[in-house]
Amino acid sequence: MNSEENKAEVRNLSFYYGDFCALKDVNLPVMDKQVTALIGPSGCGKSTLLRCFNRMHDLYPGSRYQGEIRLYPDDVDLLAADVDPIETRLRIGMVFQKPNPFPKSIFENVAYGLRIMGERRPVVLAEKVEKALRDAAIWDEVKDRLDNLATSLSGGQQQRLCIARTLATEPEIVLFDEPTSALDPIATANIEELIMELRNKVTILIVTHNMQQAGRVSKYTAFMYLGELIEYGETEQIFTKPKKEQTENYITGRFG
Amino acid sequence: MNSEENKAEVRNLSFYYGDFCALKDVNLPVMDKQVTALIGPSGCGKSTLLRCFNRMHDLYPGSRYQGEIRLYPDDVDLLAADVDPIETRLRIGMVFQKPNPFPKSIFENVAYGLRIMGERRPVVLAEKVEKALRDAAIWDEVKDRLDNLATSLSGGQQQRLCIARTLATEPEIVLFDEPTSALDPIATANIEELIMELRNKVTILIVTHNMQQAGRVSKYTAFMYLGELIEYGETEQIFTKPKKEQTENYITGRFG
Amino acid sequence: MAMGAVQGVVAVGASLRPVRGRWSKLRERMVEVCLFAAALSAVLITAAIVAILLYESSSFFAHVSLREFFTGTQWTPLFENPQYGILPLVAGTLTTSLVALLVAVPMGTVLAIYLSEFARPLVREVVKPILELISGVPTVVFGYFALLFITPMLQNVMPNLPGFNMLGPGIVIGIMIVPYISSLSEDAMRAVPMHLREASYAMGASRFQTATRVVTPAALSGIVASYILGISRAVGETMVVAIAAGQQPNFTFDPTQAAATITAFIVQVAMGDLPHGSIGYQSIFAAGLVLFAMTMVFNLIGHWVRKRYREAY
Amino acid sequence: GGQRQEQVLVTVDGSSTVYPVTEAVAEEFQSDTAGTVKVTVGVSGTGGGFKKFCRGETDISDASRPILSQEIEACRAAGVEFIELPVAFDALTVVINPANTWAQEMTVAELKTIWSPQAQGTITRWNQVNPAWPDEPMNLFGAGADSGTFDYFTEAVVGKSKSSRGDFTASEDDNVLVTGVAQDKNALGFFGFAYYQENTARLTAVKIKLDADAPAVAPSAQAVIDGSYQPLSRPIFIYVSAKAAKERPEVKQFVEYYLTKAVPLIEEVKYIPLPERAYTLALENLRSGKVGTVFGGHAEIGVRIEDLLSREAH
Amino acid sequence: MALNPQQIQALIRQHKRRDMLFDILGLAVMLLAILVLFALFAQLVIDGVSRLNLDFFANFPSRRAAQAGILSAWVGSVAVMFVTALAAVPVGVAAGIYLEEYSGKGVLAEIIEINVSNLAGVPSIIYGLLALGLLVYQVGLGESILTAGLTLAMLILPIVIVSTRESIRAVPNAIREAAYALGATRWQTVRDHVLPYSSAGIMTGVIIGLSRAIGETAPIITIGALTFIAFLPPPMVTSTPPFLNVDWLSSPFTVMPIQMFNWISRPDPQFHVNAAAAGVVLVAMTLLMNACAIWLRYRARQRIKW
Ligand SMILES: Nc1ncnc2c1ncn2[C@@H]1O[C@H](COP(=O)(O)OP(=O)(O)OP(=O)(O)O)[C@@H](O)[C@H]1O
Ligand SMILES: Nc1ncnc2c1ncn2[C@@H]1O[C@H](COP(=O)(O)OP(=O)(O)OP(=O)(O)O)[C@@H](O)[C@H]1O
Ligand SMILES: [Mg+2]
Ligand SMILES: [Mg+2]
Repeated sequence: MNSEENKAEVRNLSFYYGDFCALKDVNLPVMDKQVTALIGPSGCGKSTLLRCFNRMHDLYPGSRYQGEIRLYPDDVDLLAADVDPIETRLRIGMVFQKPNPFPKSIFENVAYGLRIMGERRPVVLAEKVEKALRDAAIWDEVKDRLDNLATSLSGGQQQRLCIARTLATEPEIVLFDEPTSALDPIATANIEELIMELRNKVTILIVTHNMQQAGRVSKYTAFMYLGELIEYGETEQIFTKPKKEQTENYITGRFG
Repeated sequence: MNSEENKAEVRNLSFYYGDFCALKDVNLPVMDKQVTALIGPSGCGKSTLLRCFNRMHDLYPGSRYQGEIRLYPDDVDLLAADVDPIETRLRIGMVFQKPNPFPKSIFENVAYGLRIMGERRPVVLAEKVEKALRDAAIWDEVKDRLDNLATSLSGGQQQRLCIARTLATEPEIVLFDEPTSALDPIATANIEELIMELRNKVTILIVTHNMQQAGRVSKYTAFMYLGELIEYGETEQIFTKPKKEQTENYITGRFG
Repeated sequence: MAMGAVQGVVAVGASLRPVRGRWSKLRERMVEVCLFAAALSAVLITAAIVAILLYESSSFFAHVSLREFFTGTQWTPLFENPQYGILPLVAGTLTTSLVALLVAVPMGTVLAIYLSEFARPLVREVVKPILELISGVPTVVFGYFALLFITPMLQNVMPNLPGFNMLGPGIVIGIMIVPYISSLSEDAMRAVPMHLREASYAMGASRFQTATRVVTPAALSGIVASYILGISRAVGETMVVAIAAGQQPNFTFDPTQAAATITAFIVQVAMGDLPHGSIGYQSIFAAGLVLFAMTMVFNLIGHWVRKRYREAY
Repeated sequence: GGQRQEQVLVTVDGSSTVYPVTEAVAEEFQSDTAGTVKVTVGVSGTGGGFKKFCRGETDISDASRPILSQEIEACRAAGVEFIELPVAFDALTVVINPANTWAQEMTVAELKTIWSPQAQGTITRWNQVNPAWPDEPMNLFGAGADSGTFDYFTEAVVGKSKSSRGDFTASEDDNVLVTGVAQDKNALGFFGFAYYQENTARLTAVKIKLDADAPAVAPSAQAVIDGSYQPLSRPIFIYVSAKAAKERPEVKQFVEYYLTKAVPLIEEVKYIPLPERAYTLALENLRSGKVGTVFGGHAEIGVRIEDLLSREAH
Repeated sequence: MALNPQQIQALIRQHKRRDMLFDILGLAVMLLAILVLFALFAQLVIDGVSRLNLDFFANFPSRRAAQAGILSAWVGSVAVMFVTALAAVPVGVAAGIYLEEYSGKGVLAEIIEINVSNLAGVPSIIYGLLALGLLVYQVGLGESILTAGLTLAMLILPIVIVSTRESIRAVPNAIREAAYALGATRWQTVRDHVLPYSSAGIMTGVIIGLSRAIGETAPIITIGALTFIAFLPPPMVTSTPPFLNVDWLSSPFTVMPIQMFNWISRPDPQFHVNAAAAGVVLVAMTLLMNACAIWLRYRARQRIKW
């Protein structure tokens, strides 16, 4: 579809919650070091698709994948039975809709992923935690209280902390599932700014309800409807001259 | 503001959840037998204001009113300490965001409000239940299974049932708090149609997130922002030539 | 849609408001008073317990100085030359409880983590009620289980273990309170919101890491509360120790020794030939008072800890 | 309780030692009277039984020892007169583990050395009692400190009721003691004869010598009846409210039944019946309404059947 | 700190090993606990099965082990449970309602709450002492069915209160708001909605409480229950007016655990068979009650969906 490098590619992916088919034969490229936005009305399967990338569905019994998500440059299929979901998750980070810091100290929250990976040296930990917090643009706000409980932060700060936690382990892709919908407008603006800084450094896939947001932060946009991927393209094109009628209806606010 | 009759009027209303001031000095007329819409970004206090009308906040400790809501023609202050909130609620009905039928039979759901008022005669009950179900445009769908559990209905049917339940006691004002946001587009259209039929019969105050909806159903619109009532006027005027910049920003989708 | 002639409601305009009967308000009031009285019963029962224990033991304490009671190391209130030092009973109670906790806490915690994080939901739904059946087995049966099964088994390992000791009954009490601890801890762990687990798994953590580093710490106060309630249970357990611990008021913390606990003493006297009103008889109320105070301390700590965790996350 | 009920109810309470006998009689009585008279048998101990009895709450009190002066006083104060009726003999049995080969005979003096309060914490090995015995720990088991059995044992052996060392394993449940002694080679215990009878395979009964020169006597029905098992055999009683016996036919009926039908039942529950003459005498005392005790209000040790009969006759 | 593939594989192997170890450990503990329970029950059944026939349920206790039955004991247990339920359920449910629906966050509510959670952990023998001191001697109820029922009612009161509160809390606020919005009063809301929708949960709690009470030995021993009862309490219902008879409340009684304890402490080992059989019956009763509770919960989940 364009000449940039592919970081991942969804191929003929269908997904079932028990008998309910939540994704129908989805195909989607994810460009390296770019922001790709997933939009669509509520219940269309955006979160479901996003959570396939780090095999979150494996936590719940009764879900079933069909198809592939290939990860480049190594060209493995994330969904293959012989790929351990832990491996996938070590490589792909995720930020959730509701900020979900652990009820631990701010430092421990960010260090968690590093410890999981076996890092024990305090100096290295401290260094990497600081870097991650700086990357998430929250270092100045928390540097004096790294030992405080993360849950004592405001919602927006918590969300940035969660981003820092995710960035700390240097994932290749970061998934965002409506990262700002639980936040006030100021916090939202902060997070958006942060995402814009992160592009070109890391591959980002973001689900959002807010079309303005998608327009602001993403380079590519995919529109989904009732489990199907209706249209994919550069954000500008999707927003200005959508090819499909359903996309146009959605963009112009005729439903949802 | 205009020559129609006032059914109610909010006067200098401030409202506090504990220390948090959720409504700041709000003034709002509610026209008799018209639909008034409340719009505004999430968290601006729409629901809070709506719930003041039937003193729903009284159920939770720690909330505090300041100001008046006058109800006409009797010209009483709904918020006065000597007004029994139960009397207020007998006169002002409410339909909630999520359909919340009682897990009883369909008939009992609608009859409940009548029973509360002391109606015991089976014939009268049956009559009024039928009328309410007809008014709520759900009679045909449920007339053969009035004994079924209301929870076995679909979401849209449940919401219409809740409307029937509210209409059964012939309230003077009906409050709707985002009555369609949990519903699919078809059910939404049904409910909207219903609301349009109800106007001119009963006074309606509706909170909605969906500006298109507000435009379709309401005659008057009030725009709220951060607990303040920014602008009130005829819906058409608000949507086409808002007087305040904030309103315009919101209408044109520049925030939220 | 004018107001209809619904009974009890006057049409709009006719009067200022719909009439709500005085009776309705009165009934509300009466109901509330009744409900309040019922809620107060909990306070009344506590008060009654304290009052009865104090009342019945008051003449005991007129006879026995508090000092002797709390510092004496011999408890022979029924003998010719009575000694009223509660310490041996307290020591026995604490030792059996400690043994019980050493069994129940690790087992209960492992089980809770297993059921909450590892086992399939079906296993959990089946196993939990089965384990809770343990509370339905009459404790007398457990007493004999300790005496006739656990103790001889222990004697195979420790040939010098006497037939009556605190170890056997302690272990059995431990087994008895395992379901209690595991069930409450599991509830606490399951109350940990799924999004915290998701956060951990999304970082690439394994099940074990998620369970031990995120779920357990997050549920810690609930888990601790279950331990504390477990202590209360262990301290209050009666029939097992009465049967298998030897009812020998030794002032020792050595679990291989025979000993008596407060509960065992009370039930021994209650089953025995002692007449109401004698000082020996009142001694059970004095002992009961100590027992009540001990468990109350644990219960209050447990309550406080649980309250805190309700407010967390 | 309703009036209707009291008229057909006979309430018995008291000693756990006497309980099996009374229970057996009550069972037979109720089946013979086809349930028209109900009998309850409680166990609140000899002392507890008298307490209720003297408050007039029960009709009959089971007692494993004669009534004491303060109890007589309590009864008198409440206006309760009683008829004292011995019903059987019990023999306390001192038992050891079958693997114990050294202590099959013991003198009362040796028992006293073992059980007196001074022994607590000092006499802990067998050879401390008798140098001929091995240097092994001695583990003691006995009836709970508030049972009639304990009272009688301490009275008979130590010389003073309730005077005992405290460091022994006590239980109200004699099976627990049986198990304890049966599991432990170095154990010594005591309890009622019936429990020994049921467990002869697991326990050895110690032969008791009244003093160093006296013959060693094993507990048995014969030895109790001929008076040679001393001092650990004792009579057990029921005390009947004179008023109830006079005014309430069902009480009288029950007691008469007790005295005439008890012998096989007593043997069945492994106690030792009195000679036939004793029951005739008791029956006469009941019918004539002879109130009071023949024991003078204090515990007595080593009452032989002959003594008992002669006292009852007067 | 992106790891290279080898490191990742090593990490994953380590994780898997630990996960598996814990899985095995947890399974072992679970099986151990179940095994103990099963062994206990199996032992009881093996010991007692020879007595488990109809006569055992229809006979009064007897000095002859083979003829002895549990008629008076199970009738006594049922009668006591009846009193217990009758006393604990209304008070417990009312208290639960008060604490959830009425009381605010005041000091008084806090005091009540602390008391409830304290009572839940008070050893059962303390309730026995309370009953002995208060009901038997001060109030003078004697060693009757009423005393025992009230004692056990106090014992399970906290269980009933807590389960009531939990079931009530499970009723969504939306339902309450719906009722209030129609003009229902607090009591109407509770009576018409909150209580009916939570009744299965409440019943479950009550049954679990009763199943605990039915096996309690210590408090009943403390009261001094009679042990030889070869008759039944007077019937609750009579054929002549006023049809209800309360004499049974003051009747002497025995209950299953006491009967069992009595038999266990007999010298004749034949009685130990009876004790085991009684144990089986007792455990089966508990089992049955728990099964009822589970079934109720299941049915409620089926019927009431929000
Ligand atoms: N755990 C589940 N089990 C069954 N169905 C589910 C589950 N989670 C989601 N669904 C269904 O799958 C569909 C897609 O859900 P998904 O959460 O992916 O939607 P979404 O696009 O993220 O919506 P939203 O914008 O509301 O978050 C919906 O119809 C939803 O009801
Ligand atoms: N129970 C409460 N306690 C404290 N603050 C509350 C409570 N309910 C709402 N608020 C706060 O009051 C403000 C107004 O809330 P309200 O629910 O009225 O907003 P809204 O306009 O209805 O938003 P939405 O469109 O999301 O429903 C918000 O900031 C909210 O966080
Ligand atoms: Mg989503
Ligand atoms: Mg709202």
